[in-house]
Amino acid sequence: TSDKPAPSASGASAGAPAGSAGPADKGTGEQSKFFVQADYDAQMAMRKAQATGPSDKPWEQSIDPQLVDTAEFKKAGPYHLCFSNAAVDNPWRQVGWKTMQAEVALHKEITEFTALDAEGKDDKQISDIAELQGKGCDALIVSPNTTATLTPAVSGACPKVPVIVFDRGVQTDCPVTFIKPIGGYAFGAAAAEFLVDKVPAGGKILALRILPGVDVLETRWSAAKVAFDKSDLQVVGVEFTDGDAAKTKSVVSDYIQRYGKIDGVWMDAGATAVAAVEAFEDAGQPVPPINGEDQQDFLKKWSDAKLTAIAPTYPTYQWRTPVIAALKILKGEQVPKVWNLPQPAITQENLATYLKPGMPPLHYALCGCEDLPGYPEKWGGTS
Amino acid sequence: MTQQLKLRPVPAGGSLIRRLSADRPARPVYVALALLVVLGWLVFALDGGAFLSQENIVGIQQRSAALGIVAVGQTLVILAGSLDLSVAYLISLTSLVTAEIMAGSDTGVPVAVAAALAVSALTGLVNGLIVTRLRVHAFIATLGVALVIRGALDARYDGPAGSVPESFQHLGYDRIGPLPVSALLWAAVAAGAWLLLSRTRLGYRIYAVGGDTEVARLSGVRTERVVVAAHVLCSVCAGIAGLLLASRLGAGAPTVGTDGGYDLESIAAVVLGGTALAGGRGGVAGTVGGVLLLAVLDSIFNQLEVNSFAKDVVRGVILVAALAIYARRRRTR
Amino acid sequence: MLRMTGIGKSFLGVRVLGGVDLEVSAGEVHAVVGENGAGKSTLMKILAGVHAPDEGTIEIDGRSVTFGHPVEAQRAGVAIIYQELTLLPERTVAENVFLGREPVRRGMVDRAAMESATGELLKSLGEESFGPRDLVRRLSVARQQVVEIAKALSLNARIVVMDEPTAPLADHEVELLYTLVRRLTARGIAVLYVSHRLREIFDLADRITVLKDGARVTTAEASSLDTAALVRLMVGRELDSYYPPRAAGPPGEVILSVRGGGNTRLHGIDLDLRAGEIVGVAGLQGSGRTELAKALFGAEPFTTGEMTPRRPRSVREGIAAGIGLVTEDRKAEGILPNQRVRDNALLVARATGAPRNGIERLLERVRLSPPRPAQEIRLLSGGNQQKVVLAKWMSVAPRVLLFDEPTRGVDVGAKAAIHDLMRELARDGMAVLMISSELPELIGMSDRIVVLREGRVAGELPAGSSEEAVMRLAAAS
Amino acid sequence: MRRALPIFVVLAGLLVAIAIVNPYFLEPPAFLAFVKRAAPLVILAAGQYFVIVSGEFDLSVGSLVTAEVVIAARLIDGSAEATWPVLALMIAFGLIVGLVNGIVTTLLRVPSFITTLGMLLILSGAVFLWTGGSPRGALSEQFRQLGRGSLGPVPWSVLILAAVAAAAVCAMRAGFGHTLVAAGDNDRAAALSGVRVARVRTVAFMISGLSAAVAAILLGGFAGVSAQVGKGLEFQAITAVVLGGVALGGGRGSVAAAMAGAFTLEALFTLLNLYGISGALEPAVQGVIIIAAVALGAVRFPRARAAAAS
Ligand SMILES: Nc1ncnc2c1ncn2[C@@H]1O[C@H](COP(=O)(O)OP(=O)(O)OP(=O)(O)O)[C@@H](O)[C@H]1O
Ligand SMILES: Nc1ncnc2c1ncn2[C@@H]1O[C@H](COP(=O)(O)OP(=O)(O)OP(=O)(O)O)[C@@H](O)[C@H]1O
Ligand SMILES: [Mg+2]
Ligand SMILES: [Mg+2]
Repeated sequence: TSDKPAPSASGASAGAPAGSAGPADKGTGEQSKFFVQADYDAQMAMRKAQATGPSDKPWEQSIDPQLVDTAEFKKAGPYHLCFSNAAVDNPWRQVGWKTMQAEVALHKEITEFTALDAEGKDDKQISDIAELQGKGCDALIVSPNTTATLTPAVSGACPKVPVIVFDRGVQTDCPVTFIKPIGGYAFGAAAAEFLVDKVPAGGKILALRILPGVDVLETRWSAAKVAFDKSDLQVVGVEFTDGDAAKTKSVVSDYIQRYGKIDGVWMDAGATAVAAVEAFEDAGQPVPPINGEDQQDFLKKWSDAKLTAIAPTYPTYQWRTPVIAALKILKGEQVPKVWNLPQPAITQENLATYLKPGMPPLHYALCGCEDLPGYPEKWGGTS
Repeated sequence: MTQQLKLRPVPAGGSLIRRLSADRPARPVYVALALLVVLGWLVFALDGGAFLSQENIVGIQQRSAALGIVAVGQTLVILAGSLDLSVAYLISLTSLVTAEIMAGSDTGVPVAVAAALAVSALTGLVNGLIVTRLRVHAFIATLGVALVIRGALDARYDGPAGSVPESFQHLGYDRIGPLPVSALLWAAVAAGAWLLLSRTRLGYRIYAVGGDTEVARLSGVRTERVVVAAHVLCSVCAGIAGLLLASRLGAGAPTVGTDGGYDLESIAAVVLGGTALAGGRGGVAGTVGGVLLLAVLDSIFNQLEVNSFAKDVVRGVILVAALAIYARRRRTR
Repeated sequence: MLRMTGIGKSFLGVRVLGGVDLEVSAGEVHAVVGENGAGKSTLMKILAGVHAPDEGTIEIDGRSVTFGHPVEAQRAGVAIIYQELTLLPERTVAENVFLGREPVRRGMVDRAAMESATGELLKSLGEESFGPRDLVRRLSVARQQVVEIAKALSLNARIVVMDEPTAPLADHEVELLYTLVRRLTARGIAVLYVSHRLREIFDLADRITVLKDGARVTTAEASSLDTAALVRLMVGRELDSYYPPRAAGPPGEVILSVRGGGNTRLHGIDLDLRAGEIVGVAGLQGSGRTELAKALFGAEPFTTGEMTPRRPRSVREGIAAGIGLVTEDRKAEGILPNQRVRDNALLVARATGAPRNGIERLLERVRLSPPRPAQEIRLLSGGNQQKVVLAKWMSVAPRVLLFDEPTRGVDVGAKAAIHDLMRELARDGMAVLMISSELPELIGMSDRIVVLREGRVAGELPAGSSEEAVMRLAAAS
Repeated sequence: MRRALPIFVVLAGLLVAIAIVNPYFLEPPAFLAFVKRAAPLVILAAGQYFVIVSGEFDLSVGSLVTAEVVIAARLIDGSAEATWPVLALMIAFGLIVGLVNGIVTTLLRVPSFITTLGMLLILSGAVFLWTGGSPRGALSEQFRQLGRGSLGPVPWSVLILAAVAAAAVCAMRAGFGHTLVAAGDNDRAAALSGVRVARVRTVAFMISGLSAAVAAILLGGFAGVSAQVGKGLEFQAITAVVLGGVALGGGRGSVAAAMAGAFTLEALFTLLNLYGISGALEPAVQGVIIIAAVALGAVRFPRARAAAAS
C-alpha cells in the first residue's frame, strides 16, 4: 500500500456537513455554526478554575458560582418532586436515571417523585411538562430533549413552579438554576490537546463523530477543530458513525487500508471507541493515541492493551445534582444560577481508580454512585 | 357523458344508521377504547389521580393531535392500497420549512403555511407518481423518498432551526374551553377525510382502487390519479402535522418526525382502527379510535410511570392481539 | 354503426391480433367465436379501451375514435361485461353498478339517486332476491353476474359487449339473459356476444365472426352456418364427433364410496364411484356441486357420514387417499401464474413428496402443444393452462379424479382434447367425477348422472338421459 | 435466473467502479474484507428472501439481531465455557421468534407486516427490560472469533456466508423451495395441490429468525456488544431483496439474486464512501438509486419467444 492519498481522499476528508475544507486546510472542514467563541473561552477558563464545594462530592461542587436567592420558593416539607426526562434510550441516560432515583431515595423529605419519560420525542416532552404542572409538584426538574424546542414549555412552567434544568439548557433564564458540567468544548479540547501532545508532527488524525446536528456533540468537535487547526497534525478524515460499532470498525479499517497508517483517533463520544481500537488490532497494527469516554469497556481495553489514551468525561453524576438543588431551593438556600460541575478527564495516572471490574461494559465510571444505596446491583454490576 | 338514466331520489330511510354502521370495522376499536377508559379510570382512582380531570383529557387530546392528523392521511393511502413510510421525514421537513420562513415574524405566517403545504403536496405527488408511473411498490417507493428527504435534512440542517412567532403558537397551545386548538384541527382534518371518503367520488374511488385496482380500472376509474391523489392528501396531512409541531416546538426540528415515530405509529393506529392493510376496507372513524386508544394507553402508562421498554412490549402485544381479533371476526362472519 | 379496421395487437412481442376487421350494425347481435387464445377477449378489450391497439382504427357512427382508458370508451357509448368478474366484493351493489360514474349533487355523491336507479335496473332484470345496498361479497357468483349486467346496462350504451357472460350461469339463468339481449337489440343497441357455447351462438346471433390465431376467418350470417360448419371454421379441421365413445363393458370395482356424507352445505350424500366410470354431477347454481367435490377431496371435508377410503379431513389426506381435484376457478385455485409450466405440473408431486414422472412424458400425455416446460403458465391460453392442471394431477396417478367445470372457458379444440383424456383415464381404471353446467357436455360424457338439489342427491339418471329429465330433477320444488 | 441477471450486472458494474477508485479493492485481502463486512446483511437478505417469496414480510429481524447480541452478552458474561451453549441458545431463540411470527401470521391470520412490527416492539422492549435498560455482561473471545477472526487468510464470516448461501440455494432447489414459491404465488392453488401453506410459511419465518441469529453472531463478533447493532437492518434487508428483483407479494425471484442485492447495497455504500458522499447526502443517493433500480426492474423487456396458443 501507498501513503499517497487515493483520488477521493480530499473528498472523503471533507465529510463534514459543509463538504469544503477550512481556511487553514487541516482537513477539518468549516467551523460548526454551533461554535460560540465566548462560550468556548469561558469553558477553556473553567477547565483551569478550581471548583468550590466538598472535594469528595464533585456533584455538589460548582465552578465560579453566581448565587441566586431562592427565599421565594421556601416551603415546608414533605416535598413532591417532578421530573420530565427526555429519554432513557442510551446507556449514559440509563446510568444517570438510576443515579437520580437513588439520590431521591436518600432524602426522606421527598415523599413523592413523579417522573415522565418523553421517549426522545419533543412533542411528548412538551405535553409531559404540561401534565406535570397539574400534578401538584413542588419543584420541576427538566432534562430537555432539545434546547430550542423545549424552551416554550419550560417558559410556561417557570411561573408556576421552581424549575431546575440540567444536562442540556433552554433558551430562557427563567429556570432557577441550570446544572451542567463544564461542557462540550472542554470535552473536545481535552481529547484534541492530548492527541496534539502525543502524535508526532504531521501525523494523520481520523476524527469520528456520531451524528451531525447534536448540540453537545457539535461543540465537542468545534473545540477539537480549533485545536487541530492550530497544530501541525493533518486530519485525514471526519466521519460519522451513527454510534454504530460495526460501522465504526469498518470506517477505521477503510482508513487504515487507504492511508496505510493512522496516527491518532479523535472521537466525539466514547461508545464506539473499543470498536475503533479493535480495527487496529485486527489490521495487525499498533493502536495509536486515541480518546474514549468513561465507559468501562473502554477503560478495560485501555488497561489490558496498554493504550496511549485519554477519556474526557461528561459525568453522569450530574444526575444527582438536580435533586440536591431542588431541596436547596425548597429550603430557601442559595444556588448558583448556572451550576457548573467539574468535568474531570481520566488519564493514565488515575485510570486504576475508575476501572471497576464487575460493572457492565457500558457503565459510566463517573456516576458518583458508589456511595448510594443499592450499588452495584442496581446499576447492573456485581460486587 | 352518456349517462342518461333518470336519477330519482328515494326516501332515505334509515340511511343515517346505515352510514354510521358503514364504518363497521371500527366498532371493536371503540369497544376496546371504552374498556380502556374504564381501566384508566380505575388505575387513576387507585393511584390517586383523576383520569377524567380536565388536565388529563386535554393532555390526551394534545398528545394525539399530531399523530391523529398523520394517521388520517395514512388511512387514505392505505385504503387506496398503498402505504406511506415517508411521513416522518416529511413532518420534520415541513416543520423546518414553516419555522424558517416564519423566522419569528407574524407576516411570514401565511407564506410559511402555504409553503409547507406546497412542499408536502409536492412530496405526495412524487410518492404517487413513483408508485403509479414507475410501478415501484409503495413500501420501497416511500422508503426511498424518505431517504431522499433525510439526505436533504442531514445536508442542510444540524439542529432545530427557524422560529415561530408567538401568534402562530396559539395553534399548538391555546384552548377553546376544554378543547385544545390542536385537537380541533385534528377533528377538522378527520371530519374532512370522513366526508371525502363517504360522500365524494374521490372517496368512492379510493375504496375501489384499494379493493381491486384492475376492477376499478376496467370500470372506468382512472386508478393512477386516485392513488396519486391519496398520496398527495396523505402528505398534506403530514404537512399539517408538521405545522402543528412547529407551532408546539416554536421552531423546526430535523428529527421531530422520526423521533415521534410517526411512520410506523400512524400505520399501527390505522390498522388498530380496523382498516385493512391491503386496502379497500375501513375508514377514518376507526383510525380516530385507534389514535385515541394509543393516547389513552399512553396516559395510563404515564400515570403508572411504566418504563419505555415495558410500554413497547405492551404496545406490540396489543397491536398483534387486535389484528388477530379482527382476522377472527372476519373469518367467522 | 361500429367499424373496426385492421386491428393488430402484440403482447410482449407476441402477435395476438393482426389485421382484424369487424363491422357491427345497430340492433344486431354479433357473435365472435374462436378457440381459446384466438384473441376474442383481446379484441373486445381494445374496443373497451383496456388495451390500445398497435395498429388499426375504430369508428363509431363514422367518426374515428381512440380510447386511452376504459372511461373514454364508456363515454363513447361502449359497455362491456368482461370475461372475468369485475366487481368489488366489499362494496354494495349500487356502488359497484355506478363505480367510476357516481352521480353527484352539489359536489357530494348522491347515494339516494344511485340506489334508486340501481333498484330499477335490478327490477328490469327480474332480480328481486337482493337489493342495491347488499354487499357484493354476500352474493352468489350467478347473482354477481347479474350485477355485472346491470352495471353494463346502467351505462345506457349503444354497443354492449358480452365476453362469455354465461360462463357462471346455469341454464335457466341463461334464458333470462336471452330475453335481456333481445330487449337491448329491440332498442337498437348493438350486442357483441362472445361465447364458447355454440348453442347460445345459434340461439342469439344474427351474424357470426370467426377468429382464428388472431385473424378473422370470416363473418357470416348465422343462418348460413350449422354447428359442424362453425366448428370447422374455428378449428380449421373436422371434429368428427363431439364426444368420444363411452367405454364398452361394465364398470369395475367401487373405488370411492360415501354413505350419509354431510357438512354445512351438504346433507346425506350417498355416492359410489367405480373404476372406469365417468359420473356426471348436475345441479343448479348453488346446489352444492362444488362443495361435493371439495368434500370428497378433503378441502371442505364431510363432518358426518362414512366414506371409503377413509374420510379425508384435509387436502393432503385426500391426495394420500388417491383423490385429485381439478378446480372450477382455474385462475384463483388452479395455477401458479408466475411459475413455469414444469413447476405447475410437478406441484402436487413435490408437495406430497411423491415420486414423479418425467415432465416431458406428462406434457405429451395431456397433449400440451407446444410442450414448453420452461414457459410461464400465465402466458398460456386457458385450454393449455387446463391441460397443465391435468398434468399436475396425473403426475401422482390418483385413483379418483374430480373435475369441476373442466372445460369452462375452454375452446372446442382443447375441450375435445380434455374429453378424450377423461375417457382415456377412465379406460385406464380411474374413477372420474365430472361437474358441468353445460348439460350437453354432461350428458355426452357421463356414464350416469347424479343430480344435486339444495345439497342433497335428488336422483340419478342413466347415460343418454335427456336435458329435460336432468332439469326436472334439478329444479323440482 | 434470467430474471436475476440485471442485478448481477449492476453488482459487477459497482465492483468495477470501486476497483477503479481503489485498485487494491479486487485483491484478495481487500475483497475478502468487503465480503466479510457484507456477510451479515447478505445472510439477513437470504433469510428475508424466504419470507418475501412466500408472500410475507419480516420487519422484526433488526430488533432480533439486537436482542440476540444483548442476550448473548448477558448470558456469556465473558466466560469461555458458556460460549457454545449460548451460541446454541441464540440459534434456538431465532428459530422460536420465527416460529411465533409464523404461527401468528398463518394461524391467527394477522398480516405479517403487523405481526413482525409487533414482534419488533416486543423484542426491543423485552430484552432491555430484562437487562435493565442497556447491555450487560460481555462476549467471550471465542464468540468474537466467529465475526472477527479468520481461518488462514479467509475470515470465518466468509466461510459461514458461503455455507449459508449454499444451504439457501439448495433449499430453494429442493421440494421445499418450490412449495414455498408456490405458496407465495397463489396460496389457494398451492393449498389445493397439497402444499401445507401455513407450515411452509412458518418455516420461512423460522429461516428468517435463524438468519438473524447467525447475523447477530457475526455482528456481535465483529464489533462487540452494543444496544443498536440491529438498528435499521430490517429495512436494509428488505431493500436488498427487492433490489435483487424479488417481488414483494411473493412468488417471484431467486435467493441468489436476493443475496446479490445485499452485496449490491453494500457495494453501493462502499462506493458512496469512496466518492466522499459519506454522511449527509448518502441516504439521498441511496434512496434515488433504490427507487431507480426497482423501477427499472419493473419494466418488462419484450421477449423474443412466442407465447403458446393451443
Ligand atoms: N395481458 C396479456 N399479456 C400477455 N399476453 C396476453 C395478455 N392477454 C392475452 N394474452 C394472450 O393473447 C392471446 C389471446 O388471448 P385472448 O384472451 O384474447 O383469447 P380469447 O380468444 O379470449 O381466449 P379465451 O377463449 O380463452 O377467452 C392469448 O395467447 C393470451 O395468452
Ligand atoms: N348461503 C350462501 N352464502 C354465501 N354464498 C353462497 C351461499 N350459497 C351459495 N353461495 C355461493 O354460490 C356459489 C355457488 O355455490 P356452489 O359452488 O355450492 O354451487 P355449485 O352447484 O357448485 O355451482 P357452480 O359449481 O356452478 O358454482 C358459490 O360461489 C357460493 O359461494
Ligand atoms: Mg376470452
Ligand atoms: Mg361450483
